[in-house]
Amino acid sequence: MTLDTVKHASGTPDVELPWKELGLKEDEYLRVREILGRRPTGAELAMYSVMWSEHCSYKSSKVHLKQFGDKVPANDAMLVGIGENAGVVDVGQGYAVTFKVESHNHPSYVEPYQGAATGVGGIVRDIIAMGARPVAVVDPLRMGAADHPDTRRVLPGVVAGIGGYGNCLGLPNIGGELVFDACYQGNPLVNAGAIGVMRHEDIHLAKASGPGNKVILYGARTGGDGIGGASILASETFDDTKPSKRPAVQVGDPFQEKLLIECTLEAFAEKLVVGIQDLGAAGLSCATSELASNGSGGMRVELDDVPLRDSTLSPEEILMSESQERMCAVVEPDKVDRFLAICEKWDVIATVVGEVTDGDRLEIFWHGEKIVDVDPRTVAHDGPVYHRPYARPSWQDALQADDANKLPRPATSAELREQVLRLLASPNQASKAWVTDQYDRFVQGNTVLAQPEDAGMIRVNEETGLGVAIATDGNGRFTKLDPYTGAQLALAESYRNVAASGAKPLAISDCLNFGSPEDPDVMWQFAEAIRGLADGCLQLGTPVTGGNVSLYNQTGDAAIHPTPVVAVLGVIDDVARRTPIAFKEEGQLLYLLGDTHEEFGGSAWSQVVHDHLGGLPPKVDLERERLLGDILISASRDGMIDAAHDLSDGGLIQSVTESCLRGGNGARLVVPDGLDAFTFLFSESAGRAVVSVPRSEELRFTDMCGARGLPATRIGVVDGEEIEVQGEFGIPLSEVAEAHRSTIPALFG
Amino acid sequence: MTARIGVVTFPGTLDDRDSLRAVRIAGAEPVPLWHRDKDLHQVDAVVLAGGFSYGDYLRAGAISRFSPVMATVIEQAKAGMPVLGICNGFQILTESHLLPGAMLRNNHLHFICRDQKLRVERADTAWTADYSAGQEISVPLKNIDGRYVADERTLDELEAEGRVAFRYLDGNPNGSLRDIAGVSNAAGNVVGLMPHPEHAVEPLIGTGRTDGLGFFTSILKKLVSA
Amino acid sequence: MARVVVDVMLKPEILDPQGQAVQRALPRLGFEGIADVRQGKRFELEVAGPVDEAALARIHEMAETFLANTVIEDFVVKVEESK
Amino acid sequence: MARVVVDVMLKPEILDPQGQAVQRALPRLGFEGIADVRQGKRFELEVAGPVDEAALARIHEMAETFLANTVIEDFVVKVEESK
Ligand SMILES: Nc1ncnc2c1ncn2[C@@H]1O[C@H](COP(=O)(O)OP(=O)(O)O)[C@@H](O)[C@H]1O
Ligand SMILES: [Mg+2]
Repeated sequence: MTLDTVKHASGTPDVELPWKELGLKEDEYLRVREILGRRPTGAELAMYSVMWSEHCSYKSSKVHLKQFGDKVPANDAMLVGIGENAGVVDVGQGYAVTFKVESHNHPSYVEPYQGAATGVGGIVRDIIAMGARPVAVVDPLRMGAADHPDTRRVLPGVVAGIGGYGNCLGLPNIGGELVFDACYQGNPLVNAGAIGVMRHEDIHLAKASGPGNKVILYGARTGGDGIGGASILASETFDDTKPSKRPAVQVGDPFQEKLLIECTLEAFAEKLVVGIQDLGAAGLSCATSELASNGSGGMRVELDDVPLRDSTLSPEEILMSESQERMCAVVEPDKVDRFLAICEKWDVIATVVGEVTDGDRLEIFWHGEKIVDVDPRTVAHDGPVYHRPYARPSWQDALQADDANKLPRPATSAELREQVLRLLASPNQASKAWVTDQYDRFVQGNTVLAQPEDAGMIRVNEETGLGVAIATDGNGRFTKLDPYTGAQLALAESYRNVAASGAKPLAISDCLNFGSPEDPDVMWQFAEAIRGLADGCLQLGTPVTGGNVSLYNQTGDAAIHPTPVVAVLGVIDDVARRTPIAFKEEGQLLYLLGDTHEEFGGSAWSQVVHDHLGGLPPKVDLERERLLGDILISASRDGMIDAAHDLSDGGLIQSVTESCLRGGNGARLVVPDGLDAFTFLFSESAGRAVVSVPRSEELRFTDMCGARGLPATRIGVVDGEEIEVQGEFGIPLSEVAEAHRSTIPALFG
Repeated sequence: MTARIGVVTFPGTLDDRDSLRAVRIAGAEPVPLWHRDKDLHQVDAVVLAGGFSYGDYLRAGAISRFSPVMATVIEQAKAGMPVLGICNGFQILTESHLLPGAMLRNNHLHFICRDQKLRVERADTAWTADYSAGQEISVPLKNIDGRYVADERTLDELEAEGRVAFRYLDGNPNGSLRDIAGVSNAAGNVVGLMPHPEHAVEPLIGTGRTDGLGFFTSILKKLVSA
Repeated sequence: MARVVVDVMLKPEILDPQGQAVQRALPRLGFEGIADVRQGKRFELEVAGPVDEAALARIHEMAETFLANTVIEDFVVKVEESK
Repeated sequence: MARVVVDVMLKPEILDPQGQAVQRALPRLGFEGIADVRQGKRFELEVAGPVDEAALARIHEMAETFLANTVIEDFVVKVEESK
């Protein structure tokens, strides 16, 4: 067994390397050889193969993602944009906020608890790496059919994992989603988002500059977990007496991560850190090559100094290991002692593993021999770029022609009443309290709003009341019917949710979950969704600060519904004026804002009552969304409304029910002129919200809506112990509550 | 002169900053204490805050109990210093045998986070004097190891001596025996409970109630008048 | 290096919802005939020195004061042949 | 009634934060000389019928599909004399 050093590689050009097994294509391998001017060493091959993977290099998505950069709206709030660990926006009063959503879909299917837990761990490290204190998490989830036995395995494990990790970190969970659809059966989507807060001057970047500065690896020891392909290399290059099949699933240690947060923030506070990077996918390969390529010089790393959990690991495995709860900091030499002392205080292992050099190479040594000698940019930034073919699917027209508006509608009031209850009790529309009650939403003592509110809201400054709000939304059914519109609807809904809480939407992050990019149908969905999202952001003035792409969510030939999830971040100057969803005051007037059309394509009604997906999704009018948002924010600022709830899946009856249950009050509704009861209750037209207006404010409020051209229709009053639709039916609140709350516990409790 | 109330931070403590804030809002002087430091820095009372100290590995509170700061807290508590254990703090107090019984995994096996109604059974401990006996309050509950157990004899003793300080109302959230949410020691200076009064001290935040503030005003009054 | 195992189980009179959850799930998965399930903890300690009586006494004490909470749990200490 | 025990331990290469936390605490408590601690689960199953080969095979399957997640855990099935 010889060590595959750079020297050895130069002298043995014809040695066959397992590039194929590591997932590289032949032309990619040839490019590596061309870049290096020789064959790569095993360690170099390991680095290129993980860094050039779809997950790390965005090779299929890059050409489309570019639009987010090309169509940036004018927005003074952007401080750090796409490309860093997470984007940063200015929220005023000297504060900056960083937020991002990421996917951990596949690991969560294999090992639901640990997969989901480490998903939270990973996104939180991205936030710390920007210099921020994490203040909240959110978890948009998509699962297979609610009554499928495997969903019973996956969902409880995922929820326990997200809770187990987030609760133990002390991060309030303030929002998310839970959607069931058979299309996610073999590919559940576990997306996790996090928000962090810092002062402007504390923003940190993943950058190694200043020759002589030390590279410190700190956190957990490196073990053999998460090494996808490295074991192949290891078994080719080394003896096979050691554990050869390294698990692809990692076990998280939230306690270790909590210490990592505290010690990192303490080091930031003392200004000890020049550059910082978390270790996530591709582990040390990623951290070293990105730090070095973003900086001015090169980097030299002694791999022998990496603290190991398993002494049998090969250098390739150390470079590829995805052991959790590790970070890498660049620190000036005279500050190293202080940095190490802070780590010691928090019982965190920290080791100097290298230093920044004045060259431009990333050099890695093992047992005194050089095993990596590369230009770090070629690893981190110059990965392959694919222009994958795409084309509108042949079935798209037929799908859109299968009009949901033509489905048979309830013929009698009794039937309408029955369908209302059936919808409210359906897994997608039912209360998600069984899930969210497993998450700590109170920790840190700054939670102003959390589930089941439209948006989560966190107080940032105790004295001034400055706060931030976040909502995540996505509708795979709409996006399947029309990807361009579906993506914009996700954006619109999330924007609307934030505005309904009283906060002003500022910027977005996204998590784009799609099938295989090698399928032109999927690639078209992807291209269209990005185009829609980028156009939408330009129009709404909310730049994309960053995000995540998850491809290959596919079982055999069947891709999931294209599912872009959008997280909108908003700011509120004083959380005291936040608008909750609860109808708390009897006698207040209910107004419906926006226009209602016959729009049932992709609706919850079409799914629950007819198991149907076809037609066109609701129309999007982003100017209307913006106007609605402005009105909701003004109304909150001027104290004109006491409650607001956006309308989305399930339509008006869904929102009114949620607000009634939250407030413990009933409502009497009147079907407005020009609408039939069915359309009034179930249509999913976008750009709408329902608000509760004190009688004393009615005139002022309607005048404002009238003056600004937003249709506001009085639809009823908060009153009594039942939800009554005049001339149609009444349902006691207790019956509604039972229908709405018992479904999920009955399935998963 | 106001009272100095210490809040201990162990590795993995989460609600320390919230407890410090609650102390401040009540008008006392909050003093952060560190687990490795035996010195209590002249505090008049100590709060052991919630969280997952040492990840709650092994058992909740089992590892923290052996920290340097706890050696002093145990000694001082026995000498009469007021100590309040909230959630993880309560678990540490039972592991330290300052309070009887033990905490186990909730009977439904899930973490549970909700607004929880309680009855304050004892309004004459150091931490509950601002309540009246029998008063009903609502404060957040959030834990996975919140099931209070003790043997029958201990439970009978606790009842007989009136040391069940808080009881769950409107449904037992975790299978705690006799609906016990919190207990006190015989002297009434050491009190532990699973729900989180420190999360219910500001009208805008959390559940929007301030039912938990009484814990902190109780101790402040007691210390200032002493 | 010798291995000492400490098994910690809830006392019989204490409710064990984890064991019960397992037991309740078994018939659903097609496993019949299991009358009771209890779930406990197993600690595997690798002992550096010789596992003599003094060492075992120390481990016993460690189990009693630390690994188990004897208010609710029983424990057993066993020496395993090392592999 | 016979007792069958299933011990489930994390695979050696998988991080065991619980075991590590215990191990790190030991020296502080004055227990030296423990080189490694791993923490796992112990299931005690009370079997209603005879513990013959068929029964053991079923329990083995139960352990493999349900009690352990073999992606990250190993398990051992043992018959204990009943008491
Ligand atoms: N997995 C989850 N984690 C946290 N909160 C969730 C989750 N699923 C749903 N929620 C919360 O439940 C509420 C209702 O969800 P949803 O109906 O998706 O909201 P909306 O339709 O307004 O976007 C929201 O407050 C949402 O944040
Ligand atoms: Mg909403």
